[in-house]
Amino acid sequence: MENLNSYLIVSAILFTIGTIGVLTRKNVIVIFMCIELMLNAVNLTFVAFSRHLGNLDGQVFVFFIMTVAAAEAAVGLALIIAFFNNKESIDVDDVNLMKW
Amino acid sequence: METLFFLIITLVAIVSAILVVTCKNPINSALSLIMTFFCLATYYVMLDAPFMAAVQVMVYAGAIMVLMVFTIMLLNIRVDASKKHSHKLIFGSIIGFFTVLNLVVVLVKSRAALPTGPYSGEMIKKIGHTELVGREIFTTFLLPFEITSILLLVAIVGAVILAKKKI
Amino acid sequence: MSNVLSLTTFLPILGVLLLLFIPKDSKGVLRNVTLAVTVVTFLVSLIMLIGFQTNAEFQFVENVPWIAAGPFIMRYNIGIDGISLWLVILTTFIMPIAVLSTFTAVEEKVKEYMICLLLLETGMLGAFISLDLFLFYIFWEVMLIPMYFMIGIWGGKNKIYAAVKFFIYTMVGSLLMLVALIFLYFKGMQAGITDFGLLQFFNLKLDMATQTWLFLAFAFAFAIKVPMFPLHTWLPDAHTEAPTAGSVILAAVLLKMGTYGYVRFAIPLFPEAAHKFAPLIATLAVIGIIYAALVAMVQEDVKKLVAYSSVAHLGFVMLGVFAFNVEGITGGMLQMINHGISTGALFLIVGFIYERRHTRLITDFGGLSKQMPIFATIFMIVTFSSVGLPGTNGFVGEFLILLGAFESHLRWYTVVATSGVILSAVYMLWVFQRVMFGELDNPKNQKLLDLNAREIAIMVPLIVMIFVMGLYPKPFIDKMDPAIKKLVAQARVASVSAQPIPASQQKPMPAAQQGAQMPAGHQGGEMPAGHPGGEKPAGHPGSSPTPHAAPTANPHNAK
Amino acid sequence: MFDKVWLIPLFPLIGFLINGLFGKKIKNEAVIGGIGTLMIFLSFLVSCGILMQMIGLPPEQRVFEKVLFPWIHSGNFKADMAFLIDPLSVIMIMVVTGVGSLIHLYSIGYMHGEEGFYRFFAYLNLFCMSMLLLVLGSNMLVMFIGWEGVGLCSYLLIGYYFHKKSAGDAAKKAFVMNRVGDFGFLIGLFTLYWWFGSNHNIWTVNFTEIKAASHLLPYGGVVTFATLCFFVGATGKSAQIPLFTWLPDAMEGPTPVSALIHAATMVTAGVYMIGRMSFVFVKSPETMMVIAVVGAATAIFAATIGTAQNDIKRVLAYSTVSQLGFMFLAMGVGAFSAGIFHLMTHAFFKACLFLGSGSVIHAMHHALHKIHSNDDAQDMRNMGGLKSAMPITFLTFLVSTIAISGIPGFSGFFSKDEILWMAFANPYHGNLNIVLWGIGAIAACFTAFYMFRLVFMTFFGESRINPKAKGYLHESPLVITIPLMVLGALAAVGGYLGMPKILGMLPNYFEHWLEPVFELANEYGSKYAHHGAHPSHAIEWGLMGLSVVIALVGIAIAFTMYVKNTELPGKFVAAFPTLHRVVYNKWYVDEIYDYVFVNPCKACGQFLWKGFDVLVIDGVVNGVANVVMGFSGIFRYIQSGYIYNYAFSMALGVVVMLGYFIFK
Repeated sequence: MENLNSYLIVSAILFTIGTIGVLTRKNVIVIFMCIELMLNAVNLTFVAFSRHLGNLDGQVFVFFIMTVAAAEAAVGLALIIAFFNNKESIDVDDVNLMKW
Repeated sequence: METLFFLIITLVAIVSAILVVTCKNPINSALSLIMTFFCLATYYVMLDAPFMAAVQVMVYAGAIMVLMVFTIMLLNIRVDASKKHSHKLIFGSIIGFFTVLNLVVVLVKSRAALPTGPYSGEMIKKIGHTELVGREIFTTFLLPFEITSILLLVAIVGAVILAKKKI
Repeated sequence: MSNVLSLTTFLPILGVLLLLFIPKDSKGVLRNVTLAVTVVTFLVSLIMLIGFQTNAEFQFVENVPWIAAGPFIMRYNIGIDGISLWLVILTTFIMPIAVLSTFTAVEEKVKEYMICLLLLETGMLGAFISLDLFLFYIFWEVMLIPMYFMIGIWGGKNKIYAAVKFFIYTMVGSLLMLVALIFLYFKGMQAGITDFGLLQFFNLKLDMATQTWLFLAFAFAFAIKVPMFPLHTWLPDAHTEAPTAGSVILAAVLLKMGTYGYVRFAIPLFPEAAHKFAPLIATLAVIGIIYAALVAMVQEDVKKLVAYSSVAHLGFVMLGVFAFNVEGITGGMLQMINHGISTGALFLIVGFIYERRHTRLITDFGGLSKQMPIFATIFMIVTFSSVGLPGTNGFVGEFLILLGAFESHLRWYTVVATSGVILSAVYMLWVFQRVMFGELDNPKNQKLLDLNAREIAIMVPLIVMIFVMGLYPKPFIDKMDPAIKKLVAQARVASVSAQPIPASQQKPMPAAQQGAQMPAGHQGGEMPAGHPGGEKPAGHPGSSPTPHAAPTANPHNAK
Repeated sequence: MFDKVWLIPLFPLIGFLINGLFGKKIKNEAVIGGIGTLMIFLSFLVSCGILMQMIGLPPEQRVFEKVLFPWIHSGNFKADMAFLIDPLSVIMIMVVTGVGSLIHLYSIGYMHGEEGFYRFFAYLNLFCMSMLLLVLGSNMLVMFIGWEGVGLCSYLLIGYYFHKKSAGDAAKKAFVMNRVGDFGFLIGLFTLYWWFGSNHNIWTVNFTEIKAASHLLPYGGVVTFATLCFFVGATGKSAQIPLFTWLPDAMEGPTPVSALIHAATMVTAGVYMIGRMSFVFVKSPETMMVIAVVGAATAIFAATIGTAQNDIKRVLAYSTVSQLGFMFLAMGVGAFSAGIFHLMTHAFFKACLFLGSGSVIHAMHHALHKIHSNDDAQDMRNMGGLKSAMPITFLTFLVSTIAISGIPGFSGFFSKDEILWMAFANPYHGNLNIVLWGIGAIAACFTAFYMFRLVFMTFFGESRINPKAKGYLHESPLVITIPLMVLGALAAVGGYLGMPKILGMLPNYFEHWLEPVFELANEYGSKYAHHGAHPSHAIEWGLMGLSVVIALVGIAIAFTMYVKNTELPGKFVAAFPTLHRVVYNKWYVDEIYDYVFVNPCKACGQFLWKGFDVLVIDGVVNGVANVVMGFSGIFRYIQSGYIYNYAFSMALGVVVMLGYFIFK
């Protein structure tokens, strides 16, 4: 087992990449995937800490996060499909109903 | 040996994560993301959490990503070739830089607390990870666990409603 | 029986639940159910009227823990005394009438409309019966929302503007009140008060500066609701745009919240400050009377005219209340009820012709007496009630107000205010003349139908009340009298304790709180009722406070 | 019998309710009119019973108070629904119910065929009830119900022909002017109540109690203020300067209304009120003087206008105003019983005159209607020579005219002469007395002049009516002429009740009757009266002769101008065109009021609404809203609508906040 910090660094890097992805990409699905990436980075932190502290609460949390991610994926993708049905596009720049 | 393995996995994870962000074709992104998920599953195994690894593969790589790929193919989206937003890259870089900076500083400055919980590696190996997690979930976290079922139900209903032709 | 007050208050909510199960297309059922609910509420409230003991204590008290959030402890603490009793009855009395008046007026979104009406009723009743400041605040806000929707959805041409104006005006005031309320609570905590119970705060001795600020905040909130000059401009807009039932309720009950707020909260909580600001408020009230009358005179829209007349009438109420004597406050209370009846009736009348002609411009009418004799008769009675003709309800209230104010320190204000009596005759009769008298020359008016049975049924209870209250107001006055005497005593504490008083009388008196929870009808006799001169606050400048004052203020101290 | 006093107002109330609620269904005019008349006649009978009983009692027991039910009790204030019977109120109820019954009877004929017949009788009954409340009320509040109630009925009845704009205007004007008076009444009431309460702890509005405590009142000062306020109330109700202009306009109502309300009863309420509170009024010499002066001024002022009017009812209206001025003059010089006496005789002859004019108008209207002429049935220029066509009307009218002109032997002579004599001989006003007397005498001359002008123009001379209509003129039916005859008889002989002492043929019953009522007032008055040399009997005889001569002069002038030498009026007008125009237009008082009060009020209202309400207050309110909107207009650019912008700012915020905690 590696020490805690290694995992945390990996998690940080993944999280950052995910953030950058969310901020730079325009394709909603890719953004969505980047969000999943960020979630996973956090999951990794949870599991690492859990292991380090000898406390399973963190892993239970990961379990819940996965549930939420699944729900999110279902609803999010449904939204994307609905949006695509309306606009023939999944570019976030076309999500501009709120634009003044 | 384990360190080397860890480094290889890390390398793969980071590269594929970068590919997720950079690939023009969302299918490629998705495949790279699956790769990353597998790497994470490996980490979980290394962290003595085989059950989490299994769930990671099944839920993420298996269910969510399949759904995503399915969506991408269903929508048949053209390759993202429209105008570039250079300022977006700058924004992203700034945020990314600060995020990394923050995290690094935290890692450097902080010192991890000593283990406090009862679940040592030996105990996990002796009793079994799945059982331990199961106990936690079905005793301490029973109510939240039940509530997740409602969450999933709502998500299902929501997805069905949203996916109907007319909203 | 012990929960009759809660029952009255929340029956309309039960009605809402019932309405939810009725499909929205069955409009008739919706209307009848709503009517039934309001009628039942009225009947239940009559139980209260019968069971009410004529004394100064709060009755039908219910006091249970409700929210305990950190240092804030709110209780579900309700009860009525002679002052709120009549307002509760007025509310339950007006509601069936308002509902009945919407039977043909509202055709769209009937279900939502009825739900709004019922929610509004609960909000209003709750505000009248709350003895917990926080609870009061909640109800105060609750009634705002349905009214906002009623104006904003079922209103006239300019409804959004009117609704938003109404909402923001009121909101500005109530936020100030909320701040003051929280501040008051912390002040109370320092003095050992543990919750928002109103009766406890009555015994709180605040220094003058605190009182001043708190009074101003409360007074401002209530002044907007009354509405007093110059904070009245939301009223004409709201009235003009609101649907008939909305106007009726707005005039009959909602405006009373402001004056009731003064009587129940602002004055007894901050008596010294109230005395200090009495000249200011009286000035505004008198300006309001004259100003609103003059403006009403030149209105072209009947509804706007009635709205301005409301401002004038409520100016009278404020004048009476700030006379700080029994006559003035009794007059003010009566006038509140009277105004509810007369102005409510006026709005109904305007609603009737609006429903027929879809216009409210005075110039579009003329000579309607010929075509609509029953309508003319009813209109005339209501007009004269509004003008304050002796024998109708308007006179009793107005007279007592002016009498009370005249014998208080507001003498010269009264003289000016009395001239409002002339002006009210001018504008009411003028509009009556222009609408009802003259040649029936507009061809559109020549086919107007007189009131139908439903409309007559709406008006008859109001007409009956106009005469009952005008000719035999004794039961009304008797029931509210002890409570008003107590209020006068509380307000009188002000002028006494403004001067140094012996420390023995200054100790906090938790007895009032206990008193509230005692069985009704137990305490009334202890009020040293009606010793002449005792209730006059500073009747004339030279008089030193009478020795009666302190025992009058704290009946429980004797024990 | 005294116990039954509540029946007196109750009967008309019943009549009102029956006719008001079911009149439309009854339809039968005889039934409706019968009910209305019967009810007031029943009241009259009860009143007679009370009068009889009271005559049988010694003077000091002639006061009785009947409490019906408690009305407004609040704090110290107590007002019961209660009635007071004393010699004064008995006279008033006799007049009201007596004259009222006759006029009700008359109305059955006069209003025949009118659309709102039932409405008319309902209002008339309501009026009687209100008037009876007014005179019977034992406290100021009950009096005030009646006080405003009669105003209401006056409003309703003036506006009876509501489709006519002028009628509506007149009704409104009457009510509003009365309200101005009510304003004064209320303030006076408050002042008295407050003064007694705060100074002597007597919180009362009850007449008996105030009377008992009236010795506490100071002379002048607060009493002057209070009484002046009450007097304002009286001017409103009794059409005195400055609030008299509504009364002539009130002639828009049907003629019986003019007779009952605007001649016999309601307008005398102010006089009655002063009589009722004489013990307060007399405590203020200043107020007494004001009353006397206003009364005299009104008497002469209205009389001048009366000389130039052509509308038969308007002449009578101004005559009423003028006669009311005489009554106030009497009150102001402390001749209370004379004032009340004139009130009574005036009720007789003026009611008769109005009813007579109504009979004339009825006939004229009928005749003109037959030939479809649009000529004004009330304009005296269209009349003339009616005496042959309408002999009964003419005779009664003539008797009443003689009475009002002050010819000895008829009722008006006794009462008016008493007033003039008291104006001259009263101990209160010093040198002003002679002026008051002089004005009164001139007004009496004018009275005789315009009344006979009226008679001559209407009944004498050549007929000026459209010749075709002449054949249709005929005497009114019995139901109209019987009241005329009764009232004419009363106008002739009513004066013998109060014959001046100096004539000595009969004792002055009237003054003796009212003595207990005004005893106290006279006592208070004597405190500051000038006890100079009492004018001798010779002077009294002389003045009496003079007033007769003056009346005769007035008649003679009228005879010259309108019978003998009919072109004289035209010459007169040509000689003094401005004077005539001013007098004909009633001294432009209405126009002045419009200009000074009505228009500024409206303009003020317009300004306050459009200028202040909309511009200033709403301007501020909307201005605040606009400022907020303006700022949000700037800040909304932050909301670009691009998702990545939001995401970026959110992420940046998170990072910066985290950074703050990390680097801290």
